[in-house]
Parts: sequence; C-alpha cells; structure tokens
Amino acid sequence: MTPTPTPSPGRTAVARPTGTRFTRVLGAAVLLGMAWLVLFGLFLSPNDEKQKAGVRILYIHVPTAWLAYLAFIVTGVSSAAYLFKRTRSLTWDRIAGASAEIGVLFMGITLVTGSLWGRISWGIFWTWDSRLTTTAFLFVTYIGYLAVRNLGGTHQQRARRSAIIALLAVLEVPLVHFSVKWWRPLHQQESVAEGKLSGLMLFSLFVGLIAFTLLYVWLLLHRQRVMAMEDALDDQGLDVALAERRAEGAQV
Amino acid sequence: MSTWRIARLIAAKDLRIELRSRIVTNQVLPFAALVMVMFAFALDNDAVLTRVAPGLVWLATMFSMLVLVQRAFAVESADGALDALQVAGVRPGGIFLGKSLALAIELAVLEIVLLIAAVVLYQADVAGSGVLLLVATFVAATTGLAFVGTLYGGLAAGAKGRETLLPLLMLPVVAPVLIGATRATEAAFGTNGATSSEGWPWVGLLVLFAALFGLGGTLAFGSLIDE
Amino acid sequence: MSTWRIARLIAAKDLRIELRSRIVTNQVLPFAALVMVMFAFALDNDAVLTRVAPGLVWLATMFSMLVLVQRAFAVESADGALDALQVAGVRPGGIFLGKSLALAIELAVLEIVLLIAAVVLYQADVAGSGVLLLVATFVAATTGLAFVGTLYGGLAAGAKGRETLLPLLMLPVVAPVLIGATRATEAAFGTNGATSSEGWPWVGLLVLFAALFGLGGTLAFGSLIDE
Amino acid sequence: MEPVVHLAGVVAVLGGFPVLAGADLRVERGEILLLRGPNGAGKTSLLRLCAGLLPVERGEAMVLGCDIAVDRTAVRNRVGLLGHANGLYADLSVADNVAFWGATVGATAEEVAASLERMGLAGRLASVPVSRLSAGQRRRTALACLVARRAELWLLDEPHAGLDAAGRDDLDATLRDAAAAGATVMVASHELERAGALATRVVEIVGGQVRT
Amino acid sequence: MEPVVHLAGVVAVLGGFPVLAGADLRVERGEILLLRGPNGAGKTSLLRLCAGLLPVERGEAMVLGCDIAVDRTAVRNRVGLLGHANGLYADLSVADNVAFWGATVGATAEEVAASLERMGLAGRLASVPVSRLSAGQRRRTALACLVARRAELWLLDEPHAGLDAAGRDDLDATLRDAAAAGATVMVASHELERAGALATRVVEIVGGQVRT
Ligand code: HEM
Ligand SMILES: Nc1ncnc2c1ncn2[C@@H]1O[C@H](COP(=O)(O)OP(=O)(O)OP(=O)(O)O)[C@@H](O)[C@H]1O
Ligand SMILES: Nc1ncnc2c1ncn2[C@@H]1O[C@H](COP(=O)(O)OP(=O)(O)OP(=O)(O)O)[C@@H](O)[C@H]1O
Ligand SMILES: [Mg+2]
Ligand SMILES: [Mg+2]
Repeated sequence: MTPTPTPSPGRTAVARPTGTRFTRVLGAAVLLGMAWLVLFGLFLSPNDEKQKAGVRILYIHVPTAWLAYLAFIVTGVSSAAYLFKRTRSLTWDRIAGASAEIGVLFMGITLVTGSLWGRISWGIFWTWDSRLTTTAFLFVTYIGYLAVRNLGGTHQQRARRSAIIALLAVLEVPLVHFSVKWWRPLHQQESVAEGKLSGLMLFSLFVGLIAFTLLYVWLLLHRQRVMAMEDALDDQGLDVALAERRAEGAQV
Repeated sequence: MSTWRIARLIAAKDLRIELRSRIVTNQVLPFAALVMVMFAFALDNDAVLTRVAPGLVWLATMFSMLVLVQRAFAVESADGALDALQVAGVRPGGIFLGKSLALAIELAVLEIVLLIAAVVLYQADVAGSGVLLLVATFVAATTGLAFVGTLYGGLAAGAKGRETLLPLLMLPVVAPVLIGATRATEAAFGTNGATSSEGWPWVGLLVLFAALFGLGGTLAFGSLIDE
Repeated sequence: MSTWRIARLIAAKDLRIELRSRIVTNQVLPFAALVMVMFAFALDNDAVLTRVAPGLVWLATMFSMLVLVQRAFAVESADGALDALQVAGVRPGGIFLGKSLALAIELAVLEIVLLIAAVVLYQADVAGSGVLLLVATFVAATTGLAFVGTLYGGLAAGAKGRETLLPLLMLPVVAPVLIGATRATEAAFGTNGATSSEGWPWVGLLVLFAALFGLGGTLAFGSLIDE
Repeated sequence: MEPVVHLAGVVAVLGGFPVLAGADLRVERGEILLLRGPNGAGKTSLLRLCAGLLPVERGEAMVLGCDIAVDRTAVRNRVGLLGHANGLYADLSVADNVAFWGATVGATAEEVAASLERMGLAGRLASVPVSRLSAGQRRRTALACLVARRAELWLLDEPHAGLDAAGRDDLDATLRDAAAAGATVMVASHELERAGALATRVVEIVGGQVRT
Repeated sequence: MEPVVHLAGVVAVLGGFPVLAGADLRVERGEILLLRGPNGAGKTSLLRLCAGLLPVERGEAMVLGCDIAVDRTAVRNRVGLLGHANGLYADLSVADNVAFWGATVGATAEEVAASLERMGLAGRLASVPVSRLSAGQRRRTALACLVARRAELWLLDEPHAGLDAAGRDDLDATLRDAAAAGATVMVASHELERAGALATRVVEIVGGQVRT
C-alpha cells in the first residue's frame, strides 16, 4: 500500500485528489477484469450438470467470500501494525478501517449471492447450515467493529479501541472457513481446493478472483485516502475552532 | 392543558431523542435480528424452526422491547427528569400515553423488520388470506406491549436495580400477549395447518389486553411513578 | 500493588454491592427462570423441548448475562466511578480480572439454577458419565462468558446508548460459546443419542476461547475503557 | 391573605428515616425565603415536600391553598423545582430542553427565547446538546427551564452552586423580578453571603425542624 | 526543582470542540492553586487533563515528571481527582466506599478511619449507604475517599459546592495540611472569597487558555 503522510497541514491534504496514475491504471484493470469475468462467467464457462446455469453464481459468490476473508485479515494485520509501537501510525488504522468496510461489503455480496443460489439449488433462501450461520456472525461482528470505530474520541483512541476489536474479530475467519469440517454441513465442502471443478469453470473462477482482488485493492487505496482526508479535515476544523475558542476569552 | 396534548408533547420529545441518538435504528434493530439468528442457531433444525417461527418472532420482539423500555426510562431518570415531569404537573395519564405512543412506534418498526427476518430466515410465508389477520395481530399486540412496557417501565424507573427489575416485572405479564400473538401469527402463517379463522379469537384477546392496560395505565400511572 | 490484589479488591467490592442490593438473587434469577418458562410457552411441544433443552439453557444464560453485565458497569458509570477507578491508577488488567471474577461467580449461580430448571421443565436428564463433562463445560463456558462480557461491557460503558450497544457487540462473539456449550451439554444430556465422548472437543474449544479473551482483556482493557 | 406555604408539625419519612421531624413554616406571597442549615438538616426534603414529591407522614401542610397532606398532585403544575439534579435530557439541545419544559405550561416561542436570553444561553450554546455542556452551563439550562415554567412558587436547591459570577447575577435578578411579579421563592443554600443578600427572610433548618 | 505541573500550549479536544485551546501553566510543589473563570472556560477540562483522563491533542504536558502527552496512565496512581461527580458506589455504606478507595493505595484501617473523622463522617453516617445521604453528605464522603488516597497532586473541582460551613472549614484545613505535608493542590471554584482565602495563587482561565 502507498502510505499517506499523517495529515498535519490539513489544507494540502484536502487539495490532493485520491487518484494517482497507479490507481487510474488499476481502475482500468478492474473494468477489464470485470468484463472478462462477465465474458467467462456468463458465456464461455459451461453449465454444471446438476446446477445448470445456477453454478455461474459461483464466480461472484466465492471470490467475494475469499476477498472478504482477505479484507478482514488485512484489517487484523494492520491493526496489529498500529498497536506495535515501532510501526504505530494512523495510516495503519485507516487501512484497517477501509479494509473492514470493503470486507463487510463483500461479505454482504456473498450472503446475498449465496442465499439466491440457495433458493436455486436448495430451494430455500436460508438454512441453519454451519457455514451460513458463521458467515452471518462474521458479518455482524464486523458491523460491530465499524460501530466501535464510530464511538468517538480522538483519532488515537478510535485507532486503539478498534484495533483490539479487530484482533479479536479476525479469529472468527478460520471459524467460518473450517465450519464445514466441524459441523454437519449442507453447504459445499472444499471443492475448489480438491479440484472438483472442470478446467474452464476453474479458470472462470480465477478470473473472478483476480477481478475482485483488483477491485479490492482499488477500493482500499481510495477509501483509506478519503479517510486520511476526513481526519485532515477534522484537524483543519480544529484550527478554526481553536481561533473561535480563544476569541471567547477576548469578548469576556 | 389537555392530557392528549401532553401525550403528544412527550411522544414528540421521546422520538426526537431517538432521532438524535439513533439507538433504535443503529443498535436495537441489529440486536433483534441477531436474537432471531441466535434462536435459529440454538435450535438448528429446520423442521422445528418453521414450526416455531411465529413464537420466535414474538420472543425476539419481547427481548428487544425490554431494551427499548429500559432506554425509554433511563432517559427520564438519568438526571431526575421524571421528578421534574411530575412537578411540572404533567398529568401522569399524559406521560403514560405519550411514552406508550413513542414506544409503540419504535416497536412497530422493530416488528416489521423481525417479521421480514422470520419470513426469510425461517421460510415462514403468509397465506394470502392471513395478511389482514397478521396486520390486526401486530397492531393489537404492539399497542398492548407498548402499554405494558410503559406501565412497568415507569414502575421500575424509580426502583434501584431498574435494569434487572424490569424484565422480572414484565415478562410474566407479557406472557398472554406472547401466546395470543403467537397463535394468531401461526394462524396467519398457516403453521401446523392452522387456518386464519382460528386466529381472530386471539386477536380479540390481544385487543382486550391492550384496552385493559391502556386504561389501567392512564389511571394508575401517577401513583406508580411517584416515589 | 499487584494486579491480582487489585482484582481481588474489585471482585470483593462488586460482590459486596451485589450482597447489599440482592439484584442477582432477587431479580436476575427469577428473570432467567422466567425466560426458560417463556421458551417453554413459545414452543410448547415436549418432543421439541427436550431435544432443544441444552440450547435453551445457554440462550437463557446469555440473555440473563446481558442483564448482569449491564448492571456490572451501570454501577461503575452511574456516578463516574469508572473515571475515579482509572485515576486511582488501578491497573486496567486488575479491573478486568476483578470484574470478570465477580461476574463469573454470579453467572455460575445463575447457570446452576437454569440447569435445574431445564432438568425439571424439559425432562432433560444427565447421563451418569456425562456429569464430569457437564461440570467441565460449565466451568469453561462460564469463564469465557465472564471474560467476553467484561471486555465488551467495559467498552460499551463509556459509549452512550450503552444498554443497546452491548448486545450488538457481544452476541456474535459469544455465538461460538453458545454453539460449543450447547453441543457439549447435548453430549452430557445424551440428547439426540450423542455420547459424552463427543463433548470433550467442544470443551476444548471453550477453554481456548476463555484463555483467548482472558489474555486479550487483561492486556487491552485499559485502552478500551479510557475515554 | 392566606400564606403560600403553611406547614405545622410536618413529619416526612424516607426509608425509615425521619427526614422532616415536625417542621413548622409560614411563607407569605412575594417573599424570598432562604433556608440555611447544616448538611443533612432537611432542606432538600422540605423543598421536595412543598413540591409534592415527598409524602406527608404527619402534621398539616398547605401549599398554594392545597392540602398536600391529602392530595400532593394538586399543587404540582403551579410550583417549579430546581433540585440538586438538573432534570435535563442529555441528548437534546439546550433550546429543545427549555422549549419542552416551557411547552408543558404552554409557553410561546418568544417566552422560551426570553428564558434562554435571561440565563445567557442564547447564541452558540442554544443548539449544543446538553451532554456536551460544562457543569455550570447545565445549571444555567436547568434554570432557564425553570424560568420558562412561570411557576407561582419557586423552589430552588442550591441554585448558585456551579454558576460563575455573571450567572449568579442573572439568577438573583431573575428571582427578584419573579418575587416582584408576585411569585414566592424559597431557596436552600450554603452560600450565606450571596443568598443572604438576595433573601427577604432567613430561616435555619436543623435536625428536620425549622428553628425560629 | 522541576514543577509538579508544566503545561505548554496544550490543546485538548472533546467531540470536535477544543476544550483547551493552548493552555500554559506551571505549578510548583506545595502550592494551592485556585483556577477561576467563567462557566465553560475549561477548568474541569484542565483538571481532567492533569489527571490523565483527557488526551493531549497538541502541546506538551508534564505532570509529576511524567509526560502525559505520551503516556497518560503513568501519573494516575499519584494524583487524586474530585470531579463534579462524586464517583461513589450508591449501594455501599460510607465506610465501605472510603475503605475501598483507600485500599486501592493500600491504606490501613486506621488511615481510613482517620479520613472519615477528618470529614466529620464518623458515627451514625459511616454505616449509612450512600444512596441515603444528602447531597452535602455525599460530597463529604467523596472528599473522605480523596483524603484516603493520599495523593501527591490533589485536583478538586468545586469542592466547596454543597458543603455547609463546618464542612468547608474541614475541607480547607485538610487541603492546607496536605499542602504543608508537601502535596500540591489545584482547586477549580466559583466561590472566590472562600477559595481565594485558601489559595496561595490564583490563575484565571478563559476560552480554554490560562490568562496570566
Ligand atoms: C446464504 C448462503 C451462503 C453463504 C452465506 C455462503 C458462504 C460461503 C463462504 C463464506 C464461502 C467461502 C468458504 C471458504 O473457502 O472458507 C463459500 C464458498 C462456497 N460456496 Fe457458499 N455460501 C452460501 C450458499 C451457497 C450455495 C447455495 C452454494 C451452492 C449450492 C454455495 C457454494 C459454494 C462453493 C462451491 C464454495 C467454494 C467452496 C470451497 O472450495 O471452499 N454456497 N460460501
Ligand atoms: N463532551 C463534550 N463535548 C464537547 N464539548 C464539551 C464537552 N464537555 C465540555 N465541553 C465544552 O468544553 C468547554 C469547557 O468545559 P469545562 O467543563 O472544562 O468548563 P468549566 O470551566 O469546568 O465550566 P464550569 O465552570 O461550568 O464547570 C465548555 O464550553 C463545554 O461546552
Ligand atoms: N432516601 C433516603 N433514605 C433515608 N434517609 C435519607 C434519604 N435521603 C436523605 N436522607 C436523610 O435525610 C436527611 C435530610 O436530607 P436532605 O437531603 O433533606 O438534607 P439537606 O438539608 O438537603 O442536606 P444538604 O445540605 O447536604 O443538601 C439526611 O440526614 C439524609 O441522611
Ligand atoms: Mg440538599
Ligand atoms: Mg467544571
């Protein structure tokens, strides 16, 4: 990630746009990747013998799920990086926050696509399969995490609080991943890893994976820069507020 | 100043506080949804679930309601505002109706979400004819719950250890609502082959209940809240 | 002053407050029992009940626990005592351990009652061999719950709308405990023909969980509570 | 003319403790009465009793012509009480709070604005939520709410506490005006110089009784 | 000798509002410093900052030789704070409260008894639960807890408010003794006569700054 300097002179920070050449190229790549995903996912890849065209949901469902994992892990790692004295910087906190937001978004997509798929292949939107439930919990946990980020206090307080929550929350990811092993599942077992997918399906899945990965990185970069600017704005607002506050004295 | 104007005044105040603090939308709703998920998980067994879905909707409503009522009176007794209200000569009946109104509105929002959750999560679905019944049930039950909640919330507000006294006081009283609403909802959902016609008597019970506590509260609230 | 001595000091204080106010015994216990009865109402169907009894015990525990945790921190933040505690330089780790300890003791009392209630109400019965498993489960789960409760209770104590933020934060996290404890208890009760040997892995999970939050809390509590 | 407050041998009990142990007091219309006395003497209790918040155990107590030993609620909408607590809604803004309490007696927007003005809360502070005020600013807000209530009998419990010099002047002026306009004021306070200068009469309360 | 409190251009923020807007202050050992200033000036904020309860946003702040801008927790067990709130446990008796706070610094039973004595709480009141005390009696209890804490730096926010004449004398005596014994005392108050007589130095706070 390209770290943004902690925003002391707010104005300059705000004047700077969130795009750089790199992110523009990246954005183009994202569009391209999505186009490929549509091409392969909807047209080139074959129907599944059991699930017919329904299987095509896979190309969104699984990548978003995995990217959500990644996002949450990134949140955890950068939270740790923040807590670790020598690397302490609000940039880590912002990355953590941004990543969590994207993760929640992706996990949401997983849930929606999943339940749609469930309607198709199981005939129901939702069931108390272990993976589905644990996924739901993971989703809520990170909503809670975002709520904690909004508790207020100084930036440092926000960072410290949420970092701890993040470190505790990330432990749920393996819980979701292995849930299919631990509890009687209805949900798919590991099928990709065991190579149960036909070549073209697998390829389409990887296209999707790459496309969403690019999207994730792109979103992350922009989001955390926007956050940096928000923080900068706070500080800038503080300068104005300080002037007013001092004026209180004069008028007395 | 008429009791009714005071009620409006207080309901408006409570709702404004809610708007400012966003508690219901940001926290109670997720909580309620979560409660449903918890139930579902604790009894993970679809056969069971769909059968008991109506009951769970109401259980979840009730637990979330406990939170709401607590909040509603925490706001009053935090800084001795309840005293001030009394001295302000605000008619107890007015306070009661006002707070009930606000509570009912918040509850309604809550239940709609829970209902949707139930339909999605537990694959409960409403038989066409049942819709009317369902609406009737919800209106009656909500009113009743709001009245009971306010009545006992007010009673507990004075006492110390409020947060724990409240559930104790409320749950047993609410049991009839729970049963009535559950049965009526089952009828509406057509669970266990119940037909909506079977539901209406229950709605009757709910209405009776609501009327009873509405009246009781309006009359008795004064002597309940003043220490 | 050692962290542990402070923990004992605070636990003693909390328990004394409890003794004086009799909240757990007079209010939370009945509440918990009530919750069980409510469940019984909501899903009145013996076949189902016995099957889901273990899950219900833990659901009830959790809801009662929400009440307890709220109370535990209402006591602190009512008159700004949490501030005072911090200024008193009382080590956050100590506060955490102390309040967890008190909470765990209160929870234990609670669970025993619930368990008995379950056995009586739902005709659940413990397979002789399961007793040890059951005890282990309860100890591990209780510790875990106490840690989680204290951790998030402390976090929410500063925030406004505390009473509602708490459940949102806590429930998803305690879900694993709920699952683990339920499965282990099922094994102990021999529900659905589970044998107690199946239970032990779950106890392992519970212990892991408790250790995790115990450690996390002791280290991180300070930065969570300071506003 | 009948007194605004007339207590004879009033006994009041809280949790088994006689907070008032036979209090006799007579307050005429337009008076500003200062209640002084050591901590735990019963000043707050006396004020709360006059406001109809504390049941009369024994003795007779007439307030504004109502016998509060019989019916405590009758007087309520005619008295205004500022206790040790402020009775404000922390999530609402200063203006919203004053507006609400004003509305309970049907005060108009102008009257509300006037009350804010009176306690120096117009301007930036008016729109700040109470949860973000300093102690003294909260006290001012509570006073503004009281002013907006336009009561016949004002009961104030240590109103000066927490107020700065300007606030105290605002307060004293407000109370004098109220008394001049025919209201009756009872103030419990430990700031004898300040409150003494304000009061038209001083009584001392000791051990739940009024010493005369 | 280094100062007990040394603030230079300290800025502190609450909910986006700069409660302290560049405060400079230097307090020597053994001083009794009076902080005066209008409501909302920042007195409470300043005291809370010195107690390590309010994070330092900008500027440098040394308290008892610890840099609280870096680590706020270091000073905590060496300062004692009496805020607007009392920080008491309502269900516990007066004695239990004081004993608990005393225990946090390992005070002996004698020292606890002495602190109760000091604030005139020995006897009946000692065993009464705080929830049944009058406002002033609670304030006394809070002060007794503070005394039992034997801090190096005492921070008091309007300690006189709510105390009766006797209580104020007890308080002043206590603070003088503490200062004489080498502690440092900072008092925020609006009761300028009373607190002014007590203080060895007075500074005025306005608009989040210390006016000199
Ligand atoms: C709401 C319902 C659903 C949710 C919440 C959900 C959630 C998830 C999650 C979190 C993963 C990532 C698993 C991991 O690798 O750790 C996943 C993977 C997968 N899901 Fe779903 N899913 C749902 C429904 C479905 C349905 C209906 C199907 C197909 C019948 C399906 C098929 C798959 C497949 C094939 C994978 C890849 C498995 C692997 O190789 O690991 N899912 N799902
Ligand atoms: N939580 C908060 N959020 C935002 N602003 C706050 C908050 N608390 C206090 N303030 C503001 O900070 C300023 C200083 O508050 P502070 O309590 O320090 O004043 P003070 O000098 O103690 O006043 P008083 O004499 O009334 O106690 C006030 O203007 C107040 O409005
Ligand atoms: N809830 C209660 N239960 C039992 N006794 C109480 C209760 N509240 C107050 N008391 C006792 O009643 C007496 C009078 O209390 P009150 O608050 O009227 O005193 P006060 O004159 O206002 O004192 P202060 O100057 O400290 O405010 C006190 O001795 C107190 O201990
Ligand atoms: Mg008093
Ligand atoms: Mg202050």
